[in-house]
Amino acid sequence: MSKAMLEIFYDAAEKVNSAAINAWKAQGKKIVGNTCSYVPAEIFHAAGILPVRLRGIETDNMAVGDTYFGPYICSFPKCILQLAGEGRFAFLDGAVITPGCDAMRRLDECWRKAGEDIPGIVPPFFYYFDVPHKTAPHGLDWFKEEIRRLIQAVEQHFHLSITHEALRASIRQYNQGRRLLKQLEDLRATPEAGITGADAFAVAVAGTVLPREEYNSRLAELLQVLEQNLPAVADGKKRLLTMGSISDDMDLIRLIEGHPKALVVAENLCFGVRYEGPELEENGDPVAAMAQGYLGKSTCPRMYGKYQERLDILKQTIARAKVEGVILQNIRFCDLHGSENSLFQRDLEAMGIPCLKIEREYGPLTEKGRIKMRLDAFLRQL
Amino acid sequence: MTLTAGCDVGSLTAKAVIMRDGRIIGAQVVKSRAKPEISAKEAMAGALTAARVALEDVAACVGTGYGREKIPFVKEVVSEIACHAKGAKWLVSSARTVIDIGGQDCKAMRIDEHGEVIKFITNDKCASGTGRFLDVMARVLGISVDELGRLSAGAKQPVTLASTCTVWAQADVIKYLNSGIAVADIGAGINIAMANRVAILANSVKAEHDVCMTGGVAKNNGVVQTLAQLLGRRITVPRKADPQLAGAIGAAIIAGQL
Amino acid sequence: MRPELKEYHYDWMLWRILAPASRVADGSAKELTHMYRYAPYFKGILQPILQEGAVGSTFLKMMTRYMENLNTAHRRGKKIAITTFCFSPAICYALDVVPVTLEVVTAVGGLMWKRGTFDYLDYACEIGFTETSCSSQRGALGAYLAGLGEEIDMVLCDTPGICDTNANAFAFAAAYLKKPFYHLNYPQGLADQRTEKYHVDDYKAMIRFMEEHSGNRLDQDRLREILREVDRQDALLADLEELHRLIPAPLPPIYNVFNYVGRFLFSGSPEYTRLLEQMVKKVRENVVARRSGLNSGKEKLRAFLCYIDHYSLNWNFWNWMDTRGIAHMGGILSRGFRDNACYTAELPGSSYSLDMGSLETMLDSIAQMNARLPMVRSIRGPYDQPNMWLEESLAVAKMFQADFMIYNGTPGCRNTWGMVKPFAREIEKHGYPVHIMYADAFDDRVESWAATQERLNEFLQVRGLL
Amino acid sequence: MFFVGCDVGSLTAKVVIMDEERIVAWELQQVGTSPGDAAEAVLAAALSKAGLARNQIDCGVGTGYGKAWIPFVQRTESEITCHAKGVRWQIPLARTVIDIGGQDAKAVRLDADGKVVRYIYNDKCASGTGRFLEVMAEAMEVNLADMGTLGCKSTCKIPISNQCVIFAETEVVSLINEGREIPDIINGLHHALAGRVASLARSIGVEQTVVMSGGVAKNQGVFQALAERLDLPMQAVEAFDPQLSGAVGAALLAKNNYELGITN
Ligand SMILES: Nc1ncnc2c1ncn2[C@@H]1O[C@H](COP(=O)(O)OP(=O)(O)O)[C@@H](O)[C@H]1O
Ligand SMILES: Nc1ncnc2c1ncn2[C@@H]1O[C@H](COP(=O)(O)OP(=O)(O)O)[C@@H](O)[C@H]1O
Ligand code: SF4
Ligand code: SF4
Ligand code: SF4
Repeated sequence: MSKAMLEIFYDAAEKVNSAAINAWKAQGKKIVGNTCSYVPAEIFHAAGILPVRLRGIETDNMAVGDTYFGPYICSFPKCILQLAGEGRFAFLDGAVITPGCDAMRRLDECWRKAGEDIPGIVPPFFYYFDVPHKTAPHGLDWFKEEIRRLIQAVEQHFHLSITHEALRASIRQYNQGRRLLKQLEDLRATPEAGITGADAFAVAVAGTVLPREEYNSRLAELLQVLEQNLPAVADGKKRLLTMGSISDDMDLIRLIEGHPKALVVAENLCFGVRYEGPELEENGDPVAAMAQGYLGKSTCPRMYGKYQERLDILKQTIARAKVEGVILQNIRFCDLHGSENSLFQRDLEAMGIPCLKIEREYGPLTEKGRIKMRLDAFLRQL
Repeated sequence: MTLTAGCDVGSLTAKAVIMRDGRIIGAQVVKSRAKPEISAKEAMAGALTAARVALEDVAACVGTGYGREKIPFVKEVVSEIACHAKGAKWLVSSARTVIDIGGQDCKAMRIDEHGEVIKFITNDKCASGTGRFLDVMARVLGISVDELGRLSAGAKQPVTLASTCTVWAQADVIKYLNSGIAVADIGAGINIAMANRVAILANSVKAEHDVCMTGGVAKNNGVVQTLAQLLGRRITVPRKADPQLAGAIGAAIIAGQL
Repeated sequence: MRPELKEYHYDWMLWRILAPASRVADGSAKELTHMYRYAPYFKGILQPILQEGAVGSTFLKMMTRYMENLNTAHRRGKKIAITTFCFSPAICYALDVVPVTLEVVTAVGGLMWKRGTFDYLDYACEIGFTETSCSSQRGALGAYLAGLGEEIDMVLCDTPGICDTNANAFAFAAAYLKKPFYHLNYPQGLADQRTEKYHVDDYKAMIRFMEEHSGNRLDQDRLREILREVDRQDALLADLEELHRLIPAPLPPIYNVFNYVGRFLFSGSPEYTRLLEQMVKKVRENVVARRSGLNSGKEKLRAFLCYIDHYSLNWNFWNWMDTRGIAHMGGILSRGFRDNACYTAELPGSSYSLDMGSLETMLDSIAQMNARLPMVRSIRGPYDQPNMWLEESLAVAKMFQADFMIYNGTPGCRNTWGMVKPFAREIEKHGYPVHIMYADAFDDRVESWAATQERLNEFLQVRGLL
Repeated sequence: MFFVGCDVGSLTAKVVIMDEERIVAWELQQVGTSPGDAAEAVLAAALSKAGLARNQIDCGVGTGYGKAWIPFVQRTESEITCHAKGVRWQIPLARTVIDIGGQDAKAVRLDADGKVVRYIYNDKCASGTGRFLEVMAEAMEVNLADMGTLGCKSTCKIPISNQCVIFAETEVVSLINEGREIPDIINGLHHALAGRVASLARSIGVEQTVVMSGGVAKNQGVFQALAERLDLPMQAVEAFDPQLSGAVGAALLAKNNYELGITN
């Protein structure tokens, strides 16, 4: 596998204005951002719009973010607002905000308010997409209706029509990507692991930004090369899994893998495998398929009362990838992941799988020394 | 007759220890400087002088602490969590829970009979559970950290402090001081606030059996006593050597196993 | 947690203090002195309660009854559910389940002991519940997580979609204690048909869940009886609110506490109706005498609490208001949006009515009632949408002729801290000075009362209010 | 006729003696453990500079953290009011005052008449205050007064994101260890501080003219970084040391009080 093959993934994963985004805009096409893995990308794909997951990378201060958000709020939405306020999301034709969590939900009004003070930073299509916290039949119905409304709103705003046919085609495209990523995950589960955690994570994060067709073909190429000759990356290293709050941060994985004995072989992050989720039903009503597929995945603690399901998924991943230690990270003020991490720690350690809990800020990785100190001790423990 | 050394460059102090056959023959604590290599050299020079040996005689030296990557003369670097565990084990052989409070962090760990870490936790929220907190407060009170530790004993009605931010707690202390509240009561309040923060950590690893405390703050009797009350366990403060040296001692022991 | 505390049950300790306190309410001065010696710190709050005479005594008896109920529930074969405030406990009474409203029980603990609920707050963190979570649940929850309370049989909450950190506390408790969990979920809508249907569906599913885990069936007649009581209470509350608009405000500040506790622990129970009747009577006397409800006797300013209306660490905050001649005009959290409430006239479409015609209409009404409890509505969505935080705070403040507003909350409150800055900016534009307190209403280790008070004084001074 | 304003802060005690029109003497000293003594000391020094006796002072106002312990004033006022007053005296058009002192940072908005319309303090933690710079100066072993000039030498700003002062110190130490240039680190610190204070000011709305006061106003690096973050020109108090703004305001209020009949 050559470095060049990974370049496009890294570019998309580590830059706000990535080459892919610039190229797309250069063709005069539209881009809509979203803030959470519960927003069906297929809707935009079917409309010929590039859906990108919004990021908060490359911030160096929080002068805008802290103006609207209060002090006790997760730094992720603050970073997004900061970038918006600096005009760094000028490429967006639209943004979809969800009530992923309270902090994210407040991004809706904070962004609008910032827009009153700093003209031009609110994308023309600014949409609040409701996601219920329930998978019960009434929750599913609600979500279906929300999807229908979103489709309508996109059609109206962008003057186009999104047919069920097109949606089904998009579902197929996205499913293909999901299968490919699954394949990558399977490779990482082999004794050789084949790819470093940082590289694999770059591939996963890039999936939230790159045009799907391109992504699928690049990923297929990568997989082909890997499968022909699987590098023995694992090489006696400890196999780790990372999970928890929002993280699209390559630096964190690099820091972990900077330790000579550490390799990240799996993750359960909402910029990674959780974003992709399970494959959707390709036939039948595409709206129902999206509702079922997106809401049905209960891998995020915002779906209350489903801890046991999440634990089961985690256990399966751990067994499959032969994970020896789990790194549970959360962003400060993220109570959802922060406290669920403690439950995971309790239950995983009871099964003999050591866990390391880290609390940090989103944004440029700091406290490297502190994290390294704990990582060193953790790896000694394994 | 091999000589080993450990060097622990912390945020506030740098410590070096020379050991021969499991005994300390020289040790030194110096204040940390802006450049860790200088602190390390100073501490090591002091320890070598005390031990009356030369650096060339030392078979292996292990470095630890925040500045560990910058120590020029070490063979290997090891995380301070592991070093403190080993050091604590050497200092108090029955210890199974170690609480180490240094200048800028606080760790609680459970260790096995070989001094290996089974479970640990460190504070990552704010400096208010660390030695820095005490330093800042002692400065406001115009006393030394030594005295601060002794104040608890004479307190009648300890004050309650806002304990989430060191700097704000400082404002509270100034206010109490100015309104004429006895220094002992304020000092005790400071030690209690500190112990409260630490107790949360210690309880999260489920403090067990013999609890031993290391790091500079172990010398603060007020904190140790309050913490013991909060945990409902006796806390042993090492007497074999200065508890502040635990990290360096652990490093020297690990150096012997290389 | 300090080991000696592990010897006592949280709710048992509350009971043991409340029981004698409620007895001395009718006792001699000597007994009272004795009681104060027995619970020195409690004195701070007991005194002002007892000062309210019959109302105070009824309140203490009501609380004692509640604690007795809770402490003996299992012996009497009843199930216990932990619930959240802004959830009407009437349904629990209808199903003969004993509700433990965490926030209220935290507040009571905070008022009673010198160290408040600190040990329990910290215990929750020790077992890995995030320290940044809302302290109003974390306090009492710590006790239940530590097994220092009656065993919980089920967990009910109605905050998903409203407040994550709150919902998360209940989800965590259920997973940690391995207890059945049900949550009412609130999507983005407020009162349109689609939303109302969702609420009712969800509410009915909750009733099925409660039936399953309590072994009781919902009895239509019992429900009607309880709703009739709720109806009486609503009418009394509407009276109180109407009277409160007078200048000087005739309600003693402490009535706010009685109401808060009453609504979230006793909604639908006859004791609460009695308490409200006595409160109305007393207030009418004040009106006739043109008396201010303040102890200081003279009303200088009227404050509206745009969020949590109580600072439940001892009596300091109320005292501070009282001695400065500030009338407590209640908070957004003390509103119920029943159709007879005076402020609903200003807010078209905000109210609901109770219809006790059939089981179906009763369930409809009660689901609507629940969906209109203030945290569930006002603070749920964007503050600048119709019938939400901004509009309702302004309407209520205007109705009660408030001079300024105070935001009082907990650092755990993602929900409001996420928007309080733009909110305050907007409110200021309407001419109300707003003070944002950085303190924690349940934990003064976050900001000491001395510091909080200094900031409050400064606010009054600098903004030229006093 | 002479008036005295005394501002006993967390770090320094300041006194200003004015006659009807101008400042006749001032003094600034560190506060030890007793704010009362510090106040006495600065007053004594200022009196002797002005050649005045204590009984020649007609009226005094105190402010700052230690205001309750200043023995020689008739009244105390909030720092917010005093800083605003002091700044407006020199810059009558000032509508926003940003004061960064040792323990807190505040932004104050004034109406055209100089009345306080809104104000806000730094929240949560001390990371947006002068104390932050002091701690860092100590860690880097540079002089506090030199930080401004040092930081301005740098063209690259290293992001320093830690909220907690003490932890930010760790971050700085590790940056030094990585071999980063001191001026670049300082520049990063200035921007970090400025970013935090800018968001405070913006959340209550910033109106021109913006003026900075308090001890940190003497730090050129922070001043520039703040102007950059606010994206607005800012003005500096020049007629007197900006650290004295609070005391100047207090002295002016003392004069007002005197005119209203509140005297010794
Ligand atoms: N004699 C003493 N009495 C009480 N406390 C002390 C004493 N000496 C040091 N300390 C405390 O120990 C802390 C430094 O601990 P140390 O373990 O040297 O930290 P680090 O390893 O991070 O440099 C100081 O902050 C101080 O509070
Ligand atoms: N000469 C100087 N150059 C730059 N900054 C300074 C200088 N002197 C003081 N400061 C800054 O000013 C702060 C103190 O400001 P001050 O207004 O006196 O605070 P306070 O009123 O709280 O005592 C210090 O923390 C320091 O950061
Ligand atoms: S963590 Fe959950 S709520 Fe947050 S963005 Fe990811 S999927 Fe959405
Ligand atoms: S990390 Fe947690 S708090 Fe932050 S945006 Fe994601 S879910 Fe919300
Ligand atoms: S105070 Fe805030 S955080 Fe706490 S329960 Fe209420 S809305 Fe939630």
